[in-house]
Amino acid sequence: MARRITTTRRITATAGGWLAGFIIFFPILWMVLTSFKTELDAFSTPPQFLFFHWTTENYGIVQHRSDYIHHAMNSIILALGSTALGLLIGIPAAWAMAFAPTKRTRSTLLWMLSTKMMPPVGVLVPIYLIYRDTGLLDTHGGLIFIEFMANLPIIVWMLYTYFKEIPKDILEAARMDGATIGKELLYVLTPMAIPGIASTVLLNIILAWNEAFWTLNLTTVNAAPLTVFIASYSSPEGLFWAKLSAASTLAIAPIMVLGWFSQKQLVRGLTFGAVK
Amino acid sequence: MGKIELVGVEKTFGSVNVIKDVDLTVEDGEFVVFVGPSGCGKSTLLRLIAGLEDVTRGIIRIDGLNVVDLPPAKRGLSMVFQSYALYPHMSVRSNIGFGLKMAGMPKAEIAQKVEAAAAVLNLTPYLDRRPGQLSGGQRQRVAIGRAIVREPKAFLFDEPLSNLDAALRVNMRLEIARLQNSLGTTAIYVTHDQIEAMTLADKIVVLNAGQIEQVGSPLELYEHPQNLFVAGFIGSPKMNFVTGAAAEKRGATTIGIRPEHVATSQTSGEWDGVVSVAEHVGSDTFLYVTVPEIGDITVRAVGELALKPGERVFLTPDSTHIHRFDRDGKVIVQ
Amino acid sequence: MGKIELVGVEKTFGSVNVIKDVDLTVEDGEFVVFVGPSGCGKSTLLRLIAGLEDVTRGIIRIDGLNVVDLPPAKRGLSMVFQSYALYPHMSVRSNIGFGLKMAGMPKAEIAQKVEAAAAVLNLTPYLDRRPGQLSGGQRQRVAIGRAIVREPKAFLFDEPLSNLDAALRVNMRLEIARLQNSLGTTAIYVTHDQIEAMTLADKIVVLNAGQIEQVGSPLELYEHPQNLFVAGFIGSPKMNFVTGAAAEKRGATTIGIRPEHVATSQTSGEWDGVVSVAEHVGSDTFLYVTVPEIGDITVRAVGELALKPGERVFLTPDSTHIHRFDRDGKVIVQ
Amino acid sequence: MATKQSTTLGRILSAPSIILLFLWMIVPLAMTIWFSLLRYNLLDPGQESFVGLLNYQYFLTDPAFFTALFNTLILVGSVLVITVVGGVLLALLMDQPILGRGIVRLMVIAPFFVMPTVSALVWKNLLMHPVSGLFAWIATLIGVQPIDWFTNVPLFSIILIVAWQWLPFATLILLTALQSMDEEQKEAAEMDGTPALSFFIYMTLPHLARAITVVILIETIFLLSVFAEIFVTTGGGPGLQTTNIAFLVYAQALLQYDVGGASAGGIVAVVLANIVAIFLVRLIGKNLDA
Amino acid sequence: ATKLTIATVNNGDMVRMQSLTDDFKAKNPDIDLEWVTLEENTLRQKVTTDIATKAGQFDVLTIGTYEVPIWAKKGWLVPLDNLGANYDVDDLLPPIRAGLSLDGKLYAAPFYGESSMVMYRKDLFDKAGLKMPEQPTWDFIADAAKKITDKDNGVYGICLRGKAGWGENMAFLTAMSNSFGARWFDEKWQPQFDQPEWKNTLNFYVNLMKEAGPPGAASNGFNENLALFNSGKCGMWIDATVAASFVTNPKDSKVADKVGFALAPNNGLGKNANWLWAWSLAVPAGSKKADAAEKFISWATSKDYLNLVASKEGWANVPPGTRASLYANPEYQKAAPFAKMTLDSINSADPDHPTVKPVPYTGVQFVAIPEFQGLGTAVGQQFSAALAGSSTVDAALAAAQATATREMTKAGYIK
Ligand SMILES: Nc1ncnc2c1ncn2[C@@H]1O[C@H](COP(=O)(O)OP(=O)(O)OP(=O)(O)O)[C@@H](O)[C@H]1O
Ligand SMILES: Nc1ncnc2c1ncn2[C@@H]1O[C@H](COP(=O)(O)OP(=O)(O)OP(=O)(O)O)[C@@H](O)[C@H]1O
Ligand SMILES: [Mg+2]
Ligand SMILES: [Mg+2]
Repeated sequence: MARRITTTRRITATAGGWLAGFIIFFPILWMVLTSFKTELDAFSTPPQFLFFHWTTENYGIVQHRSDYIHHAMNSIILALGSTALGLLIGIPAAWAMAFAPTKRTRSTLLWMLSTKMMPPVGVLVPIYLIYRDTGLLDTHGGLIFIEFMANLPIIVWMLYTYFKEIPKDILEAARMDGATIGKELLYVLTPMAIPGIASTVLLNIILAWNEAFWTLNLTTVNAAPLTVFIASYSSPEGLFWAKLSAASTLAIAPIMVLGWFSQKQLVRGLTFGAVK
Repeated sequence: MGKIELVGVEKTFGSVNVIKDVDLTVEDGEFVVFVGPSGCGKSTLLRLIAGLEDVTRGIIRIDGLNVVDLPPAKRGLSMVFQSYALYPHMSVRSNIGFGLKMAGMPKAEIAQKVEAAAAVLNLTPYLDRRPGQLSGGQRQRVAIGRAIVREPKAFLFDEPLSNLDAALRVNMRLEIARLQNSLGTTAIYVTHDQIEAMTLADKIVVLNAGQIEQVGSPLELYEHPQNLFVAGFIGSPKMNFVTGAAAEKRGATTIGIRPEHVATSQTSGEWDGVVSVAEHVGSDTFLYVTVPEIGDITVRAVGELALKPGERVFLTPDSTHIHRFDRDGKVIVQ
Repeated sequence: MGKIELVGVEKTFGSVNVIKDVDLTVEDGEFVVFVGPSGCGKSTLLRLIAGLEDVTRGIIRIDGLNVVDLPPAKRGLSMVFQSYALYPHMSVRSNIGFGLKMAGMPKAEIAQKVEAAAAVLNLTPYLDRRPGQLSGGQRQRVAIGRAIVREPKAFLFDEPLSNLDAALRVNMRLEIARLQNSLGTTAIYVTHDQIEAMTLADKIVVLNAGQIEQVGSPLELYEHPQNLFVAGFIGSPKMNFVTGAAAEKRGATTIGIRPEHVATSQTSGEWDGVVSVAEHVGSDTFLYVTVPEIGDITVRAVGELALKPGERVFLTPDSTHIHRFDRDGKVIVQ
Repeated sequence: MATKQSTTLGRILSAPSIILLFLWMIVPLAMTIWFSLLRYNLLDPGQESFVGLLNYQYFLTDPAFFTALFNTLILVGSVLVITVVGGVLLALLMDQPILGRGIVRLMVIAPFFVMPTVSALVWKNLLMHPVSGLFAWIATLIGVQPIDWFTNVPLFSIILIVAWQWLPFATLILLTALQSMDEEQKEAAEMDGTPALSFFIYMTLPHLARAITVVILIETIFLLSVFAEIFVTTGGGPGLQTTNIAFLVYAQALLQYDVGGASAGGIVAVVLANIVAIFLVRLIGKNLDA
Repeated sequence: ATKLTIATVNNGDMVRMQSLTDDFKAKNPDIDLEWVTLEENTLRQKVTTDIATKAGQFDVLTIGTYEVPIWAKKGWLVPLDNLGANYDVDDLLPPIRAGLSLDGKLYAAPFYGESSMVMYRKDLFDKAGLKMPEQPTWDFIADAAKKITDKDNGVYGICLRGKAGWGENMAFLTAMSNSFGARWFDEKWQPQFDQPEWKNTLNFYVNLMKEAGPPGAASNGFNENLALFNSGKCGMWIDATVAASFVTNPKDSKVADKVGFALAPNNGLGKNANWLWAWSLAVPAGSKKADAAEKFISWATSKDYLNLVASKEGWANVPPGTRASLYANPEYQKAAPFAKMTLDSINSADPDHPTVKPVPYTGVQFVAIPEFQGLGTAVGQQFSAALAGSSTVDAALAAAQATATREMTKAGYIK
């Protein structure tokens, strides 16, 4: 297929691609633009695209009003913590399923996924009561645990599909070399699966970062992440669009930057073994 | 020391019996090659010895000790895989030294042994590269380095050369032969390449459908195949088989004659046929001759023979090299 | 009809000149094989002819018509890929018929042509399977079926057999030869397998670093290589090259002598050496002999020769088969 | 590697996650089942009494239930269709020789990183608002009546927002699948003279089948519990037009604080989800194995 | 130091309070404050779950007039007996105080109070030759709305809430229905949506909005209408009195200098269509920090706090609607043109007798029973469907009646 690509084709494709990309990105762009407007400009018609009075006062207000850093730190702790825990438990499980499969492996995997089908609100009260009695409400540990549980099926599945791509010869070679299973996991499998693990990590960070039900309902102050931060800007009384836009921009900025920088990894991992 | 004995070894996957009651003794220092058609169980047998699979029944003894319940690492064997199975994230040095590290050998000693192995295999300049930065042949040498550095009781090779191109294959074959010779370590080698088997083996084991058809030195197998299967399997091009009158005349159900043992003539001979294809490969010419009532016969003739397809030719089998088989395919000993 | 002419064809990838000013004529019905070391541009040249790559410079004529600006489909050629490139989700039938369907042929006619092609290739029982359910050889046959059903002006093959095992390779080689013979269609075939090239080709094109080294029939190349490269490349085992005194004595910088043209003797001969390895492959024995001041010489001797490593042996090159080369590696014609 | 040892080890190593997930499933589930048999209002603590299947009876005979069920299926189905079709088209586009492809890809991925609440608010207020939204302005610009999104096509509006969030996911997976297509196969088709459309139908689509399966499976799991977008934009209305099962359960749990009713609803949702799951696995299971 | 965790809603006055706590800290160095600021619905969920399960995560709760009587009755709140000597409980506006008391005891201190009223565009009225009476009737409102509607120029006569929700459209419609003589339940808790009063209310509302309302009304809540009004799209808007300070703030509003105020309309039946709400601070029962909590509440709802805000941010930004003394303050009257109207609106609401006909419940724009949130939302969905035109008024009422009967039966009110 290395035939000459005609200029027309390149131009059409470029125009089409940019148009599509722009349309899809537009809501976010618009949000970011809005965050630099005054509340009055934010809903004025006709809409102001670029020639409005640019102001950073919304960011000032947001910063002044709530502790962005505190919430962002909590989001980071939550995302990293739940992912780390997920890897710790998920890697051995995925290893077992990929390299020592039994007849039930497939159904186990599907069962794991099916645990994600319960609407969280349906089990809120039981979980809340358990958390209350174990003192886990509004603790990092409690939140990390619940996000970990919510994402574990995805972690195991992703790692599983990724591990299956690793030639089992290599693990056998390690075994012939006298490695125990632990060492095999540590020295051979994990380093080889770094790209897959990286993408698993990424996806889970994104999922944990954006999860808004448990984070809102099980935290108050100490462990409250950015979803809570956002929730304090969608006020039912008062004008809030520009401020909300500013807060939202702040809330998604870290994950967006992370995602953009590592999109290659993300793309790989997201495929869930769909691509051979 | 490295004597390996298999007694009544069986292996079933699910309900399929893949290895059927195999008895085999590999003497210390011997180079044994398993050959057989694809799917006959060569790899499986090797992996049973390695401990990568559990035997279903039977005993495997290494130096007299039954190892069926030992994990691979405890059997003291090294394996070279078809895919090399190098650790892609480790340098050549770490690849070779990994087994020693796992055995808890001190670093200095590992370094020294790795250097020594690398020197033997001409890998010294590449010690700090990753496998991905090596050529196929170099990778294969790393895999071998990994095997020898542990000074195992025996080497196990599973088609180690099949991923190399023809020229490299010849070189590596020679290297493996030299190495095993100088180390004197027992080796079991799986291949489906005729030439490899013939040139490397002290002893060839011909497997078919999970059973041993014949065990013997390469020339024994070439000269005295005990049944049709081995006769057809060993030798290239394949032995010609003739049934019917020509065989009965010699008191057999089937007779076999190798292409190199058929004489051609343009004037007279036992069989009278027409050349269908003539392959000139420089040094030799292979003729595919259609003989009425006998069938297609392959003949290896001298290189410069100028026969063209469609020409008539007379063939005469060399009677001292005719193999006779009975109805069950067993050889008839005169 | 299917005459293909290349005039001054060049191809550059970025700044790398991969094909350098190639002129070549393939006559109608001819079977031409491209050989050469890996990376020399064989595939690229084939793909230029197919139209899968654009030429950087030069003209490609098919039946007199310059096709460099035509898309592949319009050139009337069929290609068989190394990986077979079958459509995995289609049945064998649809795979073979796909090109015809794309050409808008009526269904009934397609069905009939597919059946015919399948019959020729013994694929009839498998017509409704998917490629994934076929063995390697069967897949290869489907790929060939896909090529022949379109009745192209020429077949293009890019290492079509390299994914098959040795035994199958021999069979498929014969099948391709027969098929091309009976159809009489022009064929261009890329391989790096000696034997394939020698046995299939009417004409071999030896490529090296994007240039044609020599064009000729297999025997021409075997008997009269025009330079060191071709001499070393054609023939297996490789020709022995000797420089120094032994060459000067014959008025050349280098002389070449094929392993099959060296006579052995245990009593006397021109060169006096020691056997380092002796490979017995039944029909032949290959000796690797170390001769002081000359180097390692490979010798092909008769099968039953009982020489062991370490034994002394005398060698004499057959003087009628000595090739002489000058300082630039060009052959010296007497 | 199928030795007894490794199988045993495999069991041991997968045990923690299986046990944890099992507990995570069974403990709340058991409690939920128990609660679903009680008259239990969070605002009336200490008044719990056993009522048998009454909560189920109420939940299932709720006129809202079937509408919600229907809406859930429509929502999931439409978003799947939009994201798969859109994803395929976008992936095809992104596979073209676009100048600055990296940046375009970044723009296309971006919605995946946005929290559901944020995107719902942005869409509702900044874009879709029939008076001050951008779409309304565009409509007036070209002289048509602005669409009153959440009044006239509420469910479609929700579908649009959710689809926007999931489109990048589908596009990415499909794009990767597309790029993994065998080069020689493409060339074979080229030699066969396949026109672009036929190539798409006969080559591309079948090649993407497995990737599409994965998109469907993963998205379904997440889409069954879409909630934030509805809550923020329409509150399930007008009427019941945008009420799905998750929202219905929400209303029971966090508006009525009727733990009994919500638990019954939750159990019903789980049963429904599993029916969908079984159906899905049937439909695509073999595709996943290959 | 004692650490108080305060759950609060993110409305402007509360947010302002957070920034003024230095004053409190200066006076109470041994008390630390920690804020959980959330959007109203989320806050209500969290606070309710917390108090109902006795999880005890909060020391001070921000709750409304809806929750206070219900929770007080359950004993979930601490009566505020120790607000300090100079707190002056009697200064609280009587309707507000009544809404926050049970059996004469105050269970929550009002932080700010609100009612609803008509906000209108004086310029548009002038142009149409209309004059807004101080106490308009619904007929006048409907008539005026139609007259000033100019859809071609994007001006709509009236903006009213339409988004489904017990605190959204149902707050407005319940208050409106009161003025039409309707009620949610009769004395036996039988739903009354099958009665003509409700039919009149809803017909009037739907017709009015169809003729003179903005598009998309069915998903408009307070904020959407605020944005519409501020950008000059609405001729009238009937909504919470707190909106007054937003619409008259030139920084946020394009029409700041053109806004007039009037009491919520009536139908001559003796009840106005206005509501009564107060965001209030309360202490959950069982809090171990009740003393500190009360100290804080006392500070935040005191007269001094009002003065503090006035001195820092100006009188216009003082939290309204809680104290009579504020409305007597001439400075405040000057700074807040809407002050009198707010006070009158609040005073005309009677949470204990909200309707024309007798009812078994309290609450003006809500029914103070725990089931109301769910029920109100379900009914609200039906009514928003009628507004959107996807259902008829009759069908919506029938559905509302059925739902209400079901829920009330399930909850055990109807035997
Ligand atoms: N893990 C397994 N489960 C089930 N069957 C298996 C397994 N491994 C191998 N087999 C079957 O056992 C038989 C022998 O396989 P084996 O790999 O030993 O053949 P082989 O002689 O090495 O063939 P090849 O030359 O193709 O490598 C085959 O029929 C194969 O399908
Ligand atoms: N698309 C490409 N872009 C850049 N370089 C290329 C491209 N395709 C081939 N080459 C280079 O052109 C040279 C010739 O490649 P080609 O594939 O024709 O070799 P070949 O003779 O077919 O080798 P092999 O026997 O390994 O298949 C190689 O050096 C290769 O790296
Ligand atoms: Mg094998
Ligand atoms: Mg090539």
